[in-house]
Amino acid sequence: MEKQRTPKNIFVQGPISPEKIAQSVANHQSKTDIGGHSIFLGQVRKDQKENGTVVAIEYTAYEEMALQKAFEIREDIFAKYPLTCMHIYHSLGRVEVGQLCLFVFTSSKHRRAAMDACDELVERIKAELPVWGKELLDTDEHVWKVNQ
Amino acid sequence: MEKQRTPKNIFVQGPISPEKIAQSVANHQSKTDIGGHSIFLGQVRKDQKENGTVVAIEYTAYEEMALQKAFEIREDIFAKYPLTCMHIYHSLGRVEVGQLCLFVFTSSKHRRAAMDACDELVERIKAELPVWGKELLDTDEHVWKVNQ
Amino acid sequence: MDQKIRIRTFGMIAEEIGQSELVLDQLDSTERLKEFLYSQFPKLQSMKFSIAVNQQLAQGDEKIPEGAEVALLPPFSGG
Amino acid sequence: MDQKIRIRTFGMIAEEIGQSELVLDQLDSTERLKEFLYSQFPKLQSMKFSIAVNQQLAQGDEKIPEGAEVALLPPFSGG
Repeated sequence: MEKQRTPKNIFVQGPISPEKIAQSVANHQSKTDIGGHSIFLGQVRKDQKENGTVVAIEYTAYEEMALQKAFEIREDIFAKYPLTCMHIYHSLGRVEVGQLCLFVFTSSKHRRAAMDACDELVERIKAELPVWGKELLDTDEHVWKVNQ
Repeated sequence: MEKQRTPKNIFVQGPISPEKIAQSVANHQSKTDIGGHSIFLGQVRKDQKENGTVVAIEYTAYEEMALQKAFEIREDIFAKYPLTCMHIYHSLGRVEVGQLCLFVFTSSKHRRAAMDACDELVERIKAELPVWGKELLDTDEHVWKVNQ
Repeated sequence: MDQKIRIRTFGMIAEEIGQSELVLDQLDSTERLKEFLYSQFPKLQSMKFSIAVNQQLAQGDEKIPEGAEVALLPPFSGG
Repeated sequence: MDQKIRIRTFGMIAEEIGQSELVLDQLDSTERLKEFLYSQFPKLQSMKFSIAVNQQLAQGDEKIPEGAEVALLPPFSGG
Protein backbone atom coordinates (compact mmCIF):
# COMPACT_ATOMS: atom_id res chain seq x y z
CA MET A 1 0.00 0.00 0.00
CA GLU A 2 3.08 2.26 0.01
CA LYS A 3 2.62 3.63 -3.48
CA GLN A 4 3.53 7.29 -3.76
CA ARG A 5 0.56 9.56 -4.28
CA THR A 6 0.76 12.97 -5.96
CA PRO A 7 -1.77 15.84 -6.17
CA LYS A 8 -4.64 15.03 -8.52
CA ASN A 9 -6.90 17.51 -10.20
CA ILE A 10 -10.19 17.76 -8.34
CA PHE A 11 -11.73 20.54 -10.42
CA VAL A 12 -14.44 20.08 -13.00
CA GLN A 13 -15.54 22.94 -15.26
CA GLY A 14 -19.25 23.56 -14.69
CA PRO A 15 -21.68 21.16 -13.00
CA ILE A 16 -20.95 17.52 -12.11
CA SER A 17 -23.27 15.24 -14.07
CA PRO A 18 -25.22 12.31 -12.60
CA GLU A 19 -23.61 10.20 -15.34
CA LYS A 20 -20.18 10.96 -13.88
CA ILE A 21 -21.37 9.47 -10.60
CA ALA A 22 -22.67 6.34 -12.34
CA GLN A 23 -19.38 6.02 -14.21
CA SER A 24 -17.34 6.38 -11.01
CA VAL A 25 -19.43 3.72 -9.29
CA ALA A 26 -19.19 1.39 -12.28
CA ASN A 27 -15.40 1.82 -12.32
CA HIS A 28 -15.28 0.25 -8.86
CA GLN A 29 -17.12 -2.95 -9.69
CA SER A 30 -13.84 -4.69 -10.54
CA LYS A 31 -12.50 -3.91 -7.05
CA THR A 32 -13.90 -6.95 -5.34
CA ASP A 33 -12.49 -6.20 -1.89
CA ILE A 34 -14.88 -3.24 -1.56
CA GLY A 35 -17.98 -3.81 0.58
CA GLY A 36 -19.31 -0.26 0.91
CA HIS A 37 -19.24 3.08 -0.87
CA SER A 38 -20.19 6.37 0.73
CA ILE A 39 -21.03 9.35 -1.48
CA PHE A 40 -21.78 12.96 -0.69
CA LEU A 41 -23.18 15.30 -3.32
CA GLY A 42 -23.52 19.06 -2.92
CA GLN A 43 -26.36 20.64 -4.93
CA VAL A 44 -26.96 24.36 -5.54
CA ARG A 45 -30.01 25.61 -3.64
CA LYS A 46 -32.50 28.20 -4.85
CA ASP A 47 -32.14 30.29 -1.70
CA GLN A 48 -34.01 33.53 -1.12
CA LYS A 49 -31.63 36.39 -0.37
CA GLU A 50 -32.40 39.96 0.62
CA ASN A 51 -31.95 41.20 -2.95
CA GLY A 52 -33.30 38.31 -4.97
CA THR A 53 -33.37 34.55 -5.53
CA VAL A 54 -30.28 32.47 -6.25
CA VAL A 55 -30.21 31.22 -9.85
CA ALA A 56 -26.64 29.85 -9.94
CA ILE A 57 -23.32 29.83 -8.12
CA GLU A 58 -20.11 30.81 -9.85
CA TYR A 59 -17.10 29.10 -8.26
CA THR A 60 -13.53 30.32 -8.32
CA ALA A 61 -10.50 28.87 -6.55
CA TYR A 62 -6.88 29.52 -5.78
CA GLU A 63 -6.28 26.37 -7.75
CA GLU A 64 -2.64 25.54 -6.99
CA MET A 65 -3.14 25.95 -3.26
CA ALA A 66 -6.48 24.10 -3.33
CA LEU A 67 -4.95 21.10 -5.09
CA GLN A 68 -2.06 20.99 -2.66
CA LYS A 69 -4.45 21.26 0.30
CA ALA A 70 -6.77 18.60 -1.15
CA PHE A 71 -3.74 16.34 -1.48
CA GLU A 72 -2.81 16.88 2.19
CA ILE A 73 -6.39 16.16 3.26
CA ARG A 74 -6.40 12.97 1.15
CA GLU A 75 -3.17 11.80 2.75
CA ASP A 76 -4.52 12.48 6.25
CA ILE A 77 -7.74 10.59 5.57
CA PHE A 78 -5.97 7.64 3.95
CA ALA A 79 -3.73 7.46 7.02
CA LYS A 80 -6.68 7.58 9.41
CA TYR A 81 -9.14 5.14 7.79
CA PRO A 82 -8.68 1.77 6.02
CA LEU A 83 -9.97 2.95 2.64
CA THR A 84 -9.73 1.28 -0.73
CA CYS A 85 -10.49 4.41 -2.78
CA MET A 86 -11.20 8.13 -2.37
CA HIS A 87 -12.30 10.64 -4.99
CA ILE A 88 -13.07 14.36 -4.75
CA TYR A 89 -14.58 16.50 -7.50
CA HIS A 90 -15.49 20.18 -7.14
CA SER A 91 -16.98 22.47 -9.77
CA LEU A 92 -15.42 25.67 -11.04
CA GLY A 93 -17.37 28.25 -13.02
CA ARG A 94 -21.11 28.46 -13.22
CA VAL A 95 -23.40 25.82 -11.67
CA GLU A 96 -27.16 26.34 -11.96
CA VAL A 97 -29.67 25.81 -9.18
CA GLY A 98 -30.43 22.06 -8.85
CA GLN A 99 -27.09 21.04 -10.35
CA LEU A 100 -24.25 19.34 -8.49
CA CYS A 101 -21.12 21.23 -7.41
CA LEU A 102 -19.38 18.69 -5.14
CA PHE A 103 -18.91 14.91 -5.37
CA VAL A 104 -17.02 13.07 -2.62
CA PHE A 105 -16.69 9.29 -2.92
CA THR A 106 -15.05 6.85 -0.49
CA SER A 107 -14.89 3.06 -0.57
CA SER A 108 -13.79 0.48 1.95
CA LYS A 109 -14.08 -3.17 2.90
CA HIS A 110 -16.47 -2.49 5.78
CA ARG A 111 -18.96 0.37 5.69
CA ARG A 112 -17.90 2.31 8.79
CA ALA A 113 -14.57 3.50 7.35
CA ALA A 114 -16.12 4.74 4.09
CA MET A 115 -18.90 6.58 5.93
CA ASP A 116 -16.70 8.24 8.54
CA ALA A 117 -14.06 9.19 5.97
CA CYS A 118 -16.65 10.70 3.62
CA ASP A 119 -18.09 12.76 6.45
CA GLU A 120 -14.69 14.07 7.52
CA LEU A 121 -13.65 14.79 3.93
CA VAL A 122 -16.72 16.95 3.30
CA GLU A 123 -16.14 18.95 6.47
CA ARG A 124 -12.49 19.53 5.65
CA ILE A 125 -13.15 20.41 1.99
CA LYS A 126 -15.64 23.07 3.04
CA ALA A 127 -13.39 24.47 5.76
CA GLU A 128 -9.94 24.25 4.21
CA LEU A 129 -10.04 24.51 0.42
CA PRO A 130 -9.54 28.03 -0.97
CA VAL A 131 -12.68 27.98 -3.10
CA TRP A 132 -15.31 30.71 -3.29
CA GLY A 133 -18.92 30.65 -4.37
CA LYS A 134 -20.56 33.75 -5.78
CA GLU A 135 -24.33 33.38 -5.58
CA LEU A 136 -25.91 34.94 -8.65
CA LEU A 137 -29.42 36.34 -8.15
CA ASP A 138 -32.35 36.72 -10.50
CA THR A 139 -31.99 40.49 -10.06
CA ASP A 140 -28.50 40.45 -11.62
CA GLU A 141 -27.07 41.23 -8.22
CA HIS A 142 -24.90 38.74 -6.36
CA VAL A 143 -23.86 37.78 -2.84
CA TRP A 144 -20.81 35.87 -1.72
CA LYS A 145 -21.66 32.47 -0.33
CA VAL A 146 -20.91 31.93 3.37
CA ASN A 147 -20.30 28.40 4.66
CA GLN A 148 -21.91 27.49 7.96
CA MET B 1 -45.37 18.17 5.17
CA GLU B 2 -48.20 16.11 6.65
CA LYS B 3 -48.83 13.97 3.62
CA GLN B 4 -49.69 10.37 4.46
CA ARG B 5 -46.98 7.90 3.58
CA THR B 6 -47.56 4.22 2.88
CA PRO B 7 -45.16 1.28 2.54
CA LYS B 8 -43.18 1.43 -0.71
CA ASN B 9 -41.47 -1.46 -2.40
CA ILE B 10 -37.74 -1.40 -1.65
CA PHE B 11 -36.82 -4.63 -3.42
CA VAL B 12 -35.07 -4.87 -6.75
CA GLN B 13 -34.64 -8.19 -8.55
CA GLY B 14 -30.90 -8.80 -9.01
CA PRO B 15 -28.15 -6.17 -8.75
CA ILE B 16 -28.71 -2.42 -8.54
CA SER B 17 -27.21 -0.72 -11.58
CA PRO B 18 -25.00 2.39 -11.48
CA GLU B 19 -27.45 3.89 -13.98
CA LYS B 20 -30.24 3.61 -11.41
CA ILE B 21 -28.14 5.75 -9.08
CA ALA B 22 -27.56 8.36 -11.80
CA GLN B 23 -31.29 8.37 -12.58
CA SER B 24 -32.21 8.82 -8.90
CA VAL B 25 -29.79 11.71 -8.55
CA ALA B 26 -31.03 13.32 -11.78
CA ASN B 27 -34.64 13.03 -10.54
CA HIS B 28 -33.74 15.36 -7.65
CA GLN B 29 -32.36 18.21 -9.72
CA SER B 30 -35.80 19.82 -9.88
CA LYS B 31 -35.97 19.91 -6.07
CA THR B 32 -34.20 23.19 -5.60
CA ASP B 33 -34.45 23.29 -1.82
CA ILE B 34 -31.95 20.40 -1.59
CA GLY B 35 -28.37 21.32 -0.70
CA GLY B 36 -26.87 17.90 0.01
CA HIS B 37 -27.37 14.24 -0.86
CA SER B 38 -25.85 11.35 1.06
CA ILE B 39 -25.63 7.93 -0.57
CA PHE B 40 -24.54 4.56 0.74
CA LEU B 41 -23.94 1.63 -1.60
CA GLY B 42 -23.37 -1.94 -0.49
CA GLN B 43 -21.23 -4.04 -2.85
CA VAL B 44 -20.72 -7.82 -2.77
CA ARG B 45 -17.19 -8.71 -1.69
CA LYS B 46 -15.11 -11.59 -2.99
CA ASP B 47 -14.39 -12.89 0.51
CA GLN B 48 -12.31 -15.98 1.18
CA LYS B 49 -14.23 -18.52 3.25
CA GLU B 50 -13.07 -21.79 4.72
CA ASN B 51 -14.57 -23.81 1.85
CA GLY B 52 -13.99 -21.48 -1.09
CA THR B 53 -14.24 -17.95 -2.46
CA VAL B 54 -17.48 -15.99 -2.64
CA VAL B 55 -18.71 -15.57 -6.22
CA ALA B 56 -22.17 -14.13 -5.52
CA ILE B 57 -24.76 -13.58 -2.81
CA GLU B 58 -28.32 -14.79 -3.18
CA TYR B 59 -30.74 -12.67 -1.18
CA THR B 60 -34.10 -13.75 0.16
CA ALA B 61 -36.49 -11.84 2.40
CA TYR B 62 -39.66 -12.16 4.39
CA GLU B 63 -40.98 -9.51 2.05
CA GLU B 64 -44.22 -8.41 3.68
CA MET B 65 -42.56 -7.99 7.07
CA ALA B 66 -39.49 -6.32 5.56
CA LEU B 67 -41.59 -3.74 3.72
CA GLN B 68 -43.60 -2.97 6.84
CA LYS B 69 -40.40 -2.66 8.89
CA ALA B 70 -38.76 -0.48 6.23
CA PHE B 71 -41.82 1.75 6.36
CA GLU B 72 -41.54 2.09 10.14
CA ILE B 73 -37.84 2.91 9.87
CA ARG B 74 -38.60 5.54 7.20
CA GLU B 75 -41.21 7.15 9.42
CA ASP B 76 -38.82 7.23 12.38
CA ILE B 77 -36.04 8.79 10.34
CA PHE B 78 -38.34 11.36 8.72
CA ALA B 79 -39.53 12.32 12.22
CA LYS B 80 -35.98 12.63 13.53
CA TYR B 81 -34.22 14.54 10.72
CA PRO B 82 -35.32 17.44 8.47
CA LEU B 83 -35.10 15.49 5.22
CA THR B 84 -36.42 16.37 1.80
CA CYS B 85 -36.23 12.83 0.40
CA MET B 86 -35.29 9.28 1.39
CA HIS B 87 -34.96 6.20 -0.81
CA ILE B 88 -34.04 2.61 0.01
CA TYR B 89 -33.36 -0.16 -2.52
CA HIS B 90 -32.26 -3.69 -1.64
CA SER B 91 -31.57 -6.56 -4.01
CA LEU B 92 -33.33 -9.91 -3.99
CA GLY B 93 -32.00 -12.95 -5.84
CA ARG B 94 -28.49 -13.30 -7.14
CA VAL B 95 -25.94 -10.47 -7.01
CA GLU B 96 -22.44 -11.18 -8.33
CA VAL B 97 -19.21 -10.14 -6.64
CA GLY B 98 -18.53 -6.44 -7.42
CA GLN B 99 -22.20 -5.67 -8.02
CA LEU B 100 -24.39 -3.49 -5.79
CA CYS B 101 -26.96 -4.97 -3.40
CA LEU B 102 -28.00 -1.92 -1.33
CA PHE B 103 -28.66 1.71 -2.26
CA VAL B 104 -29.66 4.19 0.45
CA PHE B 105 -30.20 7.82 -0.57
CA THR B 106 -31.10 10.80 1.64
CA SER B 107 -31.42 14.49 0.74
CA SER B 108 -31.78 17.61 2.85
CA LYS B 109 -31.34 21.36 2.81
CA HIS B 110 -28.15 21.26 4.89
CA ARG B 111 -25.70 18.37 4.67
CA ARG B 112 -25.69 17.22 8.30
CA ALA B 113 -29.25 15.85 8.26
CA ALA B 114 -28.73 13.86 5.06
CA MET B 115 -25.46 12.38 6.31
CA ASP B 116 -26.69 11.42 9.78
CA ALA B 117 -29.95 10.02 8.44
CA CYS B 118 -28.16 7.92 5.81
CA ASP B 119 -25.85 6.50 8.43
CA GLU B 120 -28.70 5.58 10.78
CA LEU B 121 -30.77 4.12 7.94
CA VAL B 122 -27.97 1.77 6.89
CA GLU B 123 -27.46 0.55 10.45
CA ARG B 124 -31.18 -0.06 10.95
CA ILE B 125 -31.64 -1.76 7.57
CA LYS B 126 -28.86 -4.22 8.37
CA ALA B 127 -30.10 -4.88 11.90
CA GLU B 128 -33.86 -4.90 11.49
CA LEU B 129 -34.93 -6.02 8.01
CA PRO B 130 -35.70 -9.74 7.68
CA VAL B 131 -33.38 -10.27 4.73
CA TRP B 132 -30.84 -13.07 4.34
CA GLY B 133 -27.75 -13.39 2.20
CA LYS B 134 -26.51 -16.78 1.08
CA GLU B 135 -22.89 -16.51 0.02
CA LEU B 136 -22.28 -18.78 -2.95
CA LEU B 137 -18.75 -20.15 -3.25
CA ASP B 138 -16.67 -21.16 -6.26
CA THR B 139 -16.74 -24.71 -4.90
CA ASP B 140 -20.55 -24.88 -5.27
CA GLU B 141 -20.80 -24.84 -1.49
CA HIS B 142 -22.39 -21.92 0.33
CA VAL B 143 -22.32 -20.16 3.68
CA TRP B 144 -24.95 -17.95 5.25
CA LYS B 145 -23.82 -14.34 5.50
CA VAL B 146 -23.42 -12.96 9.01
CA ASN B 147 -23.72 -9.20 9.61
CA GLN B 148 -21.20 -7.67 11.97
CA MET C 1 -58.98 -29.35 17.68
CA ASP C 2 -58.43 -29.31 13.99
CA GLN C 3 -57.13 -25.73 13.82
CA LYS C 4 -53.95 -25.63 11.78
CA ILE C 5 -51.07 -23.20 11.94
CA ARG C 6 -48.87 -22.17 9.00
CA ILE C 7 -45.24 -21.58 9.77
CA ARG C 8 -43.08 -19.83 7.21
CA THR C 9 -39.35 -20.50 7.32
CA PHE C 10 -36.42 -18.51 5.97
CA GLY C 11 -32.68 -18.64 5.36
CA MET C 12 -30.69 -21.35 7.08
CA ILE C 13 -33.75 -22.45 9.07
CA ALA C 14 -35.65 -23.14 5.85
CA GLU C 15 -32.58 -24.99 4.60
CA GLU C 16 -32.36 -27.13 7.74
CA ILE C 17 -36.06 -27.97 7.77
CA GLY C 18 -36.08 -28.51 4.01
CA GLN C 19 -39.39 -26.73 3.54
CA SER C 20 -40.35 -23.07 3.22
CA GLU C 21 -43.65 -23.69 4.97
CA LEU C 22 -44.83 -26.08 7.68
CA VAL C 23 -48.48 -26.73 8.45
CA LEU C 24 -48.89 -27.91 12.06
CA ASP C 25 -51.71 -28.53 14.47
CA GLN C 26 -52.43 -25.37 16.40
CA LEU C 27 -49.89 -24.58 19.13
CA ASP C 28 -50.93 -21.78 21.42
CA SER C 29 -47.61 -20.18 22.34
CA THR C 30 -44.16 -19.57 20.92
CA GLU C 31 -42.59 -21.71 23.68
CA ARG C 32 -44.78 -24.68 22.77
CA LEU C 33 -43.93 -24.12 19.12
CA LYS C 34 -40.21 -24.17 19.98
CA GLU C 35 -40.55 -27.41 21.97
CA PHE C 36 -42.31 -29.00 19.03
CA LEU C 37 -39.69 -27.81 16.54
CA TYR C 38 -36.81 -28.96 18.75
CA SER C 39 -38.34 -32.43 19.00
CA GLN C 40 -38.95 -32.70 15.25
CA PHE C 41 -35.76 -30.96 14.09
CA PRO C 42 -33.15 -31.45 16.83
CA LYS C 43 -30.53 -29.45 14.92
CA LEU C 44 -32.57 -26.30 15.48
CA GLN C 45 -31.55 -26.46 19.14
CA SER C 46 -28.10 -25.23 18.22
CA MET C 47 -29.28 -22.60 15.74
CA LYS C 48 -30.24 -19.03 16.50
CA PHE C 49 -33.64 -17.90 15.30
CA SER C 50 -36.49 -15.60 16.27
CA ILE C 51 -40.19 -16.23 15.93
CA ALA C 52 -42.39 -13.59 14.33
CA VAL C 53 -46.11 -13.65 15.08
CA ASN C 54 -48.11 -11.55 12.65
CA GLN C 55 -44.87 -9.95 11.47
CA GLN C 56 -43.82 -8.84 14.95
CA LEU C 57 -40.81 -10.42 16.65
CA ALA C 58 -41.91 -12.36 19.73
CA GLN C 59 -40.29 -11.18 22.95
CA GLY C 60 -40.09 -14.16 25.32
CA ASP C 61 -43.07 -16.52 25.37
CA GLU C 62 -45.99 -15.11 23.39
CA LYS C 63 -49.47 -16.36 22.62
CA ILE C 64 -50.11 -17.44 19.04
CA PRO C 65 -53.64 -16.33 18.15
CA GLU C 66 -55.75 -18.53 15.86
CA GLY C 67 -55.00 -17.81 12.23
CA ALA C 68 -51.79 -15.97 13.06
CA GLU C 69 -49.00 -15.72 10.50
CA VAL C 70 -45.95 -17.29 12.16
CA ALA C 71 -42.40 -17.25 10.81
CA LEU C 72 -38.99 -18.59 11.86
CA LEU C 73 -36.28 -16.02 11.27
CA PRO C 74 -32.55 -16.70 11.54
CA PRO C 75 -30.27 -13.69 12.20
CA PHE C 76 -30.76 -11.01 9.54
CA SER C 77 -27.97 -10.45 7.05
CA GLY C 78 -29.23 -7.91 4.54
CA GLY C 79 -27.10 -5.20 2.97
CA MET D 1 14.95 48.58 -3.35
CA ASP D 2 13.30 47.71 -6.59
CA GLN D 3 12.15 44.24 -5.53
CA LYS D 4 8.48 43.80 -6.42
CA ILE D 5 5.91 41.58 -4.83
CA ARG D 6 2.93 39.98 -6.64
CA ILE D 7 -0.25 39.73 -4.65
CA ARG D 8 -3.06 37.51 -5.96
CA THR D 9 -6.59 38.33 -4.85
CA PHE D 10 -9.70 36.18 -4.74
CA GLY D 11 -13.45 36.32 -4.16
CA MET D 12 -14.91 39.40 -2.58
CA ILE D 13 -11.43 40.82 -1.93
CA ALA D 14 -10.65 40.70 -5.66
CA GLU D 15 -14.01 42.32 -6.27
CA GLU D 16 -13.34 45.13 -3.78
CA ILE D 17 -9.84 45.81 -5.08
CA GLY D 18 -11.00 45.51 -8.67
CA GLN D 19 -7.93 43.53 -9.74
CA SER D 20 -6.99 39.86 -9.52
CA GLU D 21 -3.33 40.73 -9.06
CA LEU D 22 -1.45 43.63 -7.48
CA VAL D 23 2.25 44.31 -8.04
CA LEU D 24 3.68 46.24 -5.10
CA ASP D 25 7.09 47.30 -3.90
CA GLN D 26 8.49 44.63 -1.61
CA LEU D 27 6.95 44.58 1.87
CA ASP D 28 8.76 42.32 4.29
CA SER D 29 5.94 41.06 6.53
CA THR D 30 2.26 40.29 6.41
CA GLU D 31 1.53 43.05 8.97
CA ARG D 32 3.23 45.65 6.79
CA LEU D 33 1.30 44.34 3.79
CA LYS D 34 -1.96 44.71 5.72
CA GLU D 35 -1.14 48.28 6.74
CA PHE D 36 -0.44 49.12 3.12
CA LEU D 37 -3.66 47.50 1.90
CA TYR D 38 -5.75 49.22 4.58
CA SER D 39 -4.33 52.60 3.56
CA GLN D 40 -4.93 52.01 -0.15
CA PHE D 41 -8.26 50.16 0.16
CA PRO D 42 -9.92 51.35 3.38
CA LYS D 43 -12.93 49.06 2.91
CA LEU D 44 -10.70 46.04 3.49
CA GLN D 45 -10.51 47.08 7.15
CA SER D 46 -14.04 45.79 7.66
CA MET D 47 -13.59 42.62 5.58
CA LYS D 48 -12.32 39.27 6.79
CA PHE D 49 -9.42 37.77 4.87
CA SER D 50 -6.35 35.63 5.40
CA ILE D 51 -2.96 36.05 3.79
CA ALA D 52 -1.26 33.05 2.23
CA VAL D 53 2.51 33.13 1.75
CA ASN D 54 3.72 30.47 -0.64
CA GLN D 55 0.32 28.75 -0.36
CA GLN D 56 0.46 28.50 3.44
CA LEU D 57 -1.92 30.53 5.57
CA ALA D 58 0.01 33.08 7.63
CA GLN D 59 -0.49 32.71 11.38
CA GLY D 60 -0.03 36.13 12.97
CA ASP D 61 2.71 38.36 11.56
CA GLU D 62 4.92 36.46 9.14
CA LYS D 63 7.91 37.36 7.07
CA ILE D 64 7.41 37.59 3.32
CA PRO D 65 10.52 36.17 1.64
CA GLU D 66 11.71 37.71 -1.61
CA GLY D 67 9.93 36.24 -4.59
CA ALA D 68 7.18 34.75 -2.42
CA GLU D 69 3.75 34.04 -3.84
CA VAL D 70 1.31 36.03 -1.72
CA ALA D 71 -2.49 35.81 -1.86
CA LEU D 72 -5.43 37.50 -0.13
CA LEU D 73 -8.10 34.95 0.74
CA PRO D 74 -11.58 35.81 2.00
CA PRO D 75 -13.45 33.10 4.01
CA PHE D 76 -13.70 29.89 2.00
CA SER D 77 -17.12 28.87 0.70
CA GLY D 78 -16.61 25.81 -1.44
CA GLY D 79 -19.01 22.90 -1.63
